[in-house]
Amino acid sequence: MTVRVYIPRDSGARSLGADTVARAIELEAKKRGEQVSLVRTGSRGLYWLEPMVEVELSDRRVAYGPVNVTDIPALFDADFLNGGNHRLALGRADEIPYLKSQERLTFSRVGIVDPYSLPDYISHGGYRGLERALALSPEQIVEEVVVSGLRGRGGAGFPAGIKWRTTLQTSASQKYIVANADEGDSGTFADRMIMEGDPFLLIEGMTIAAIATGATEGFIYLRSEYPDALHTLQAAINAAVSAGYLGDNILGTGRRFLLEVRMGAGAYICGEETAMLESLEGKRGMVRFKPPVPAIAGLFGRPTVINNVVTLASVPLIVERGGAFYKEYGVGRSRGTIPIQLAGNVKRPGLIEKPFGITLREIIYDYGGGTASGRPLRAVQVGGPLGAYFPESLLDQPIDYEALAAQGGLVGHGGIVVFDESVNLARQARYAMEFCALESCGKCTPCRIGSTRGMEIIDEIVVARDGEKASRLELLRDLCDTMSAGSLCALGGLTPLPVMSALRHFPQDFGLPPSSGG
Amino acid sequence: MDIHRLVKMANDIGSFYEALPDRSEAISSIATHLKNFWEPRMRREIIEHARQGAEATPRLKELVREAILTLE
Amino acid sequence: MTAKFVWMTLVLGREQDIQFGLLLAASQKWTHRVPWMSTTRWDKAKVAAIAQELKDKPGALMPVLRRVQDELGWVPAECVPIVAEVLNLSRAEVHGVLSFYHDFRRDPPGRNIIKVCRAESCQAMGGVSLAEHIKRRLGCDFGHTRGDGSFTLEPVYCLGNCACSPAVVINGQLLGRVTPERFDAAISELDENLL
Amino acid sequence: MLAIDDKDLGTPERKSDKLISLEVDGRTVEVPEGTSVMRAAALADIWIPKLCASDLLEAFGSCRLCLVEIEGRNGLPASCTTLAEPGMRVRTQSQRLTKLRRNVMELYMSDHPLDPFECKAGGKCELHKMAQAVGLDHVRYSSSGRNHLTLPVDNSNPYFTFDPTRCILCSRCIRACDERQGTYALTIDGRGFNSVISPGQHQHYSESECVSCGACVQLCPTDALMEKSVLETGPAERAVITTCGYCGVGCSFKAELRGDQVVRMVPNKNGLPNFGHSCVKGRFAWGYATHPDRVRTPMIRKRISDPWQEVSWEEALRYAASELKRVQAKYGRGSIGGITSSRCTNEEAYLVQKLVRAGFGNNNVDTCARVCHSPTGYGLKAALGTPAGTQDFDSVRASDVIMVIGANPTEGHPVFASIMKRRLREGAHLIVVDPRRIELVRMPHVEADYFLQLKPGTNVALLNAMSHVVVTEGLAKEDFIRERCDVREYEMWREFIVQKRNSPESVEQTTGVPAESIRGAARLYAKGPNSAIYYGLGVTEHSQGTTAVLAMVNLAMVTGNLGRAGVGINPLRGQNNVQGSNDVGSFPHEYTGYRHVSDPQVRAAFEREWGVKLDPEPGLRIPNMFDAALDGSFKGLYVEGEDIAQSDPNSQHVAEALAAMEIVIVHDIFLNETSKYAHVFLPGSSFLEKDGTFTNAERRISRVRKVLPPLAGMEDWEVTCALARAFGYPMNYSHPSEIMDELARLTPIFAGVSYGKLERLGSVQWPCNDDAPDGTAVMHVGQFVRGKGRFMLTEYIPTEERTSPRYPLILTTGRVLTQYNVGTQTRRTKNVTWYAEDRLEIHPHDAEQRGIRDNDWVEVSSRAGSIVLRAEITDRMQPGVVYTTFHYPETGANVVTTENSDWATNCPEYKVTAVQVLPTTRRPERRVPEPAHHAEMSHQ
Repeated sequence: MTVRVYIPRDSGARSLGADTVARAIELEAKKRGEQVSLVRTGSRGLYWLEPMVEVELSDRRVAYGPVNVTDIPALFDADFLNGGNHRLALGRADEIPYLKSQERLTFSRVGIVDPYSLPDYISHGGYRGLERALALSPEQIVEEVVVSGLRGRGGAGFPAGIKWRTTLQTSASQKYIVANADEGDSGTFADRMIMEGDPFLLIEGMTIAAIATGATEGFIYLRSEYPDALHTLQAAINAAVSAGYLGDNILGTGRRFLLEVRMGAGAYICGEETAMLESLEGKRGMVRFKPPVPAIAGLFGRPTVINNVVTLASVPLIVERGGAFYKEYGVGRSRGTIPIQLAGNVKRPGLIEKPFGITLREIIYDYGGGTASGRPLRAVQVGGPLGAYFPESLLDQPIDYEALAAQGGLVGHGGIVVFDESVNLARQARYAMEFCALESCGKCTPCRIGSTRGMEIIDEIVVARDGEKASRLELLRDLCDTMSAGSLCALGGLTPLPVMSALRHFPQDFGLPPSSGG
Repeated sequence: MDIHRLVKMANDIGSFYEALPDRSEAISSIATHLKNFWEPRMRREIIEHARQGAEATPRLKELVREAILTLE
Repeated sequence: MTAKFVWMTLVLGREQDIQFGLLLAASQKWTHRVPWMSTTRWDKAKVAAIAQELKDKPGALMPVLRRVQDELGWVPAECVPIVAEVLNLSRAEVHGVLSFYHDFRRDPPGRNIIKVCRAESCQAMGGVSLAEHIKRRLGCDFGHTRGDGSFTLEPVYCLGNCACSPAVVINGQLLGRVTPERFDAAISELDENLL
Repeated sequence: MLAIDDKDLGTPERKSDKLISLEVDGRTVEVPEGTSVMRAAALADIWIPKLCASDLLEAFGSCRLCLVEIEGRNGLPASCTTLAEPGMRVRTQSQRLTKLRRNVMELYMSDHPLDPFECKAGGKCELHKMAQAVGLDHVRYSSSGRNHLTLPVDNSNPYFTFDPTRCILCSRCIRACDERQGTYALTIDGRGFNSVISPGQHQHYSESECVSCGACVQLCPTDALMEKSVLETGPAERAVITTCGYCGVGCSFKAELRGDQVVRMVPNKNGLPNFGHSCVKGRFAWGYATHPDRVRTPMIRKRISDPWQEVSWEEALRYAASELKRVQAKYGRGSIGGITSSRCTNEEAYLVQKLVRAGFGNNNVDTCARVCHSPTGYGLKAALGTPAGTQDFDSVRASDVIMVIGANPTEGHPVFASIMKRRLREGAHLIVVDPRRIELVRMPHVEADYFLQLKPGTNVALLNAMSHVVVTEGLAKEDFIRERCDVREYEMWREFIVQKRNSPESVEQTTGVPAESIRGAARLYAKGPNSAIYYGLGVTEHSQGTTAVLAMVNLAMVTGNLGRAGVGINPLRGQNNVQGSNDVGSFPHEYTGYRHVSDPQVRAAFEREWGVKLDPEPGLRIPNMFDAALDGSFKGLYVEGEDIAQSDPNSQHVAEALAAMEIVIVHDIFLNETSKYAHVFLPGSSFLEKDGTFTNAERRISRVRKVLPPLAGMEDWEVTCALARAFGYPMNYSHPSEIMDELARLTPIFAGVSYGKLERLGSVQWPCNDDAPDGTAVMHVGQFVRGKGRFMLTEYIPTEERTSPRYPLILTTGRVLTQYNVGTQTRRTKNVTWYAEDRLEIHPHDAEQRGIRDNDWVEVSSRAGSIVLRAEITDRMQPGVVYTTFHYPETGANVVTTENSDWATNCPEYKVTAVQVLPTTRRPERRVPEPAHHAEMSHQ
């Protein structure tokens, strides 16, 4: 009897040797005359357990991990193909507490299905959203998304349904759907996991968006740092085209939607939607001013829906189950679930999909298990390089757009990076400015010149004598004010967040008395 | 004046109006053109040449010669 | 020639794995092509053909430059007029795009390309000292190619492997949880012909 | 920098019927929908600080100085990119805004010399003005920070410098190059703080695609891009609005002066037709006006073999007049005549024809339009009733299909080309008909839908075939034709045009253009809905020039493309005042306003005004003058402003004719080829030294204003008056405005024109009279000027100039952007940097057959003569056709051109000469200056 064994081909798992493990299992099985069928999946997101190998038994999948090639003979010896016990045995995969306690709506298939298999996708409930969408009018689809309360998961948190409605109501000979897959924030990898682990979900979400808004062409703007995602997406698009889920006549309904993946080329700013449009048009990724909003005048001047990968991936379920279903999750104006990506110095990094409202502390301690180094946690950056640094004392913040904003922070793309006590926040503040300087498109003055001046002033503050510190600090505050009030886009506009939060919460790192940061 | 040049100029004008299906319209158009645009000494010389007959060289197109003769 | 793909197992850092890893990596279908390794000169006709092939795509310039770099390993300045002509753009426009994106190399890279993530998650996991170590080990700074052409060291800001920080890419292969020792082991495994 | 007294409203004008009312700083403003808050504020005289915005460019939103507060809105929106909305309440001043603006300026100045005394623009650049405006007096950032202050200065352009240390990356230069000029020569190298403005591939300006139109320099808000003339002379103190002295676009300029010295010429941003744009000639190539070659004293000589003798004005004029009288007494009243020029003002040309008609008592006056656009006048008048272009230039912005035939706008009419290219980028379709692949066929962001590369001399066959397609495929606009055209003539023409010999298939061989392309182009043109034709000398300078003009009229009428914006038939006139010199009666058969000399009523009016009896018979045309001179009946000539010996065809013939005359008076700013045959030389005044008007190709009359005193003491109109008086005909005006008044009195189409009105309106397009007091942009609206439009039969008759085994190639001619006509002006400027000699363009195949390599000296021989020049091998040419410019007298391109001419107007057939081209050891008679890089190499 052939045993089905699941091993992620997720690039994170691969970076830890998943390919080698897979090959080793094949070789060992051959050697032992065992019939093994390997299925390469996405990652369940339990990265501290990667490479995690799952074996399919009659009624369950049992997991082992993290598996090293040297463990493989022993695993065979322990009869892991029949769920045998071994020190790496984790039991039922879906019973692992880290996973079991999550509420996976968007990531329900990631790590379970073969991302290359359209039948697998369909048999796990894929394309039901599209089927329902095809039975609805565009207005009805949009209404479901509006009702769901889904907000852009890329960082801006703008209600997706409103965007769609604008595009639907703008008449044009050509409209576009663009998936923002330029996931550049450090500490984030949810988009990548979907594209590598459940690419049809993104394709389905985009197709629904197209049908809802009257768009006939779509682009996935993918950052070049994700070569594996390019392969999966392309394979999935080809499969969807062959099966009639994409193309000139979607499932025989006469609707048209063509989809193409476009690679970025190493520019964080192209995650900003207007810079992304410039890049898609084959230009320098310079930010455009708004209005006009892309929903009215976007790619090549045509109405364009731009949504982040996770946003689009949330759509099929919303349309399948109804907006009201999705709206049940979450708190306040933050509805639904958010895939939180936990990274940095943390014992159990990974992906945690939970409804909005979960606190940072729950994420970092209950899921993450505290720092990887075992040293005390000192700071947490929430929401990527433009997100605030919070001290331990603020970890009871719920993850909620409004609540974090009230603390001078942001949800961003849901990335959380944990630092232990070895971190120096003046250095992190300087790095925030440095990153802005590195990635600034250079269009607006506050960002182009300000970020470089910001690095210089922070350097000066750190070494300044007491008498000079105050004037330098005032200049830094002025600069941050100029950047946040004067910048054209969020890169320059939000860079002051990490800087000012570091100064507020960790003044001693700048050589200032503990209370002076405020 | 150089009669070769004058005859060529007149024939060029004739070539344009030759296309008109009505011959008398063509003749009057050529004559009007010559009258409106040719300086008197040019007209004098071409008329003199036309008077010498159809065979005089350089040869005027017949249509043109007829038109010129109406200028007298 | 496949040695450059091998150090997949090296992340595990056990000597006995290395030989095994070599064998396995050779059969991987997930290896990344690094064709510029064999390209010393570039071919104008090839560049023109790439541009011709892609010119009807909307916003074709990015895909064209991407493909040129994939084929040649870099984008020589002399390509610019060729691409501009085919796409009916000015040379300035092509140059502007080429110089905007950090991915596009305007000089030929070394035989091995090492990318090191310098973003926050990796910083939190010792990425800064790892980067210092790598600079010393390779003998060249970020954004530079070593004089002997053996290595190009490029900074990169997030590889999406933050749950496995710190991360490094060696000749297209992503590595997680990299330590100085593991990095050194991986480098020492690179094919001597390429060093 | 913009011209010194220009105000900039920040964002371009928007037109809308819907007006929006908003409040800015408590003032209520009403603006058209689509207007920015910044512009609305400026219209209320509230000037919001700005650096990256200009009303010549679309909003960009990068400098962040123009942030404002808007009631009920979060944040501080940029006023340049925020559109006015009804009821909006805007605050442009607050403590918050003041602080923010000062802090932004502080960032700028942290990478810039703060001291206005270090500013090359004398602290008058916008950057320093803004620093003052926001009250920035010191920079808190450390001076040791990263900066761009050590970047090298680019001096490679002959006319301006680029100093990147002074650049603030506002991208106004790039946007000017893209949006206004359409050349896309500039970009940014790198990004973020490392950004540097980059011509081409981060090269010197001279190595980039830059065409030196000057738009970037004009729009630079700092001293980063500066005219070298300003750096040398210092900032201007005052400006005079005048009109360019080059091509028929007739751009409005501000001549900026410091003391009595011209500092620079800047396009007048409020002037038409150029809306503040310029080209390399008008913007920079004005230095010839003070070139040492300028003749400053009148000269005479008895025989042309004698040396010139400098004399007083009185003596020169007395001698000239007495000689003219002597000749006239000896050889008859018709033995003398005059030639006016398209380089002269309307008033000057008017006086010359008046001198001839009223003073000399004959009609022997002609103008250089004879050799360029006379078929336009004849054809358009015959078919439509007015010998002028039907549209204003701006009309092209409403065109859906643009057909360019026999014209090369990007070289010959660059400012109009920029407007046209903008329209093409917006999506209009383009048909190019030309034997040579001109730039417009394919250049960044412009690509012709159809390029019909026809054989020289086959325009008529091609145009007929297009009409054939329209009629036979049922694309004719029958309603338009029935209503607007003479139906009997239409039926006759219809019968003619549908004949098989006019089908695309039949003319495929003749024209060399595939029938399918002709059909496609015809369908596209017919589909429109607004299709416009622009044409140049490639249409007129043929033995069938007039026929081709008529064939275009037929095509436009049959498709209903006349009488509204976006359509029409539009000649691109070569020189600034071709239209005007024709309008004011320079042709031998007609008075001002195109009225025939034989018309008794018109003549009577002139006789009354001028107080003399006038000759009712047409006078001699230029080529007839030469013939009559050789014949012995034409012996005296007054030539103002034209170098006929160089610019007229068959130079040998012209030279013999001039030599046969007894008195030749040349009135010009430089000695030239014609003055070699002159007995009197009267020094002329350049366009900077006199008052008057020019009329451009769209019938726009614009003022020429005296910027400098005339170098030789007299303006040209004064010289003609003095010559008339010396001749015995009284001519007394105190100012050219009086000449215009007389012209207006005598000419219905000018009846409403006066200097006062020009002062008020800036410029005016004729007809301007009681029916159209502010002038007329588009003609033939509702009905044609002549009543019914005329379809005329346009039989294709091949030129007699044929290739033969001895002369197997066809030579055609044209010009380049940086040079102008015979080069009199441009050769005396730094424009020679770009084009130092005429070249013979030849297809690789023809070159290969003859063993000609690039840069080889070749001899071009025709039935008329031969010349020597260097070859340039290029696939712009089709096999069998070669091409040259005629900018350098050393080349003498007209040595080879023949005496064939247009049947109706005698416009020479410059565009078709059968030649042979062979490698040669001969060199041009006068040495052609070596291009700069060759010269450098020769020193080694």
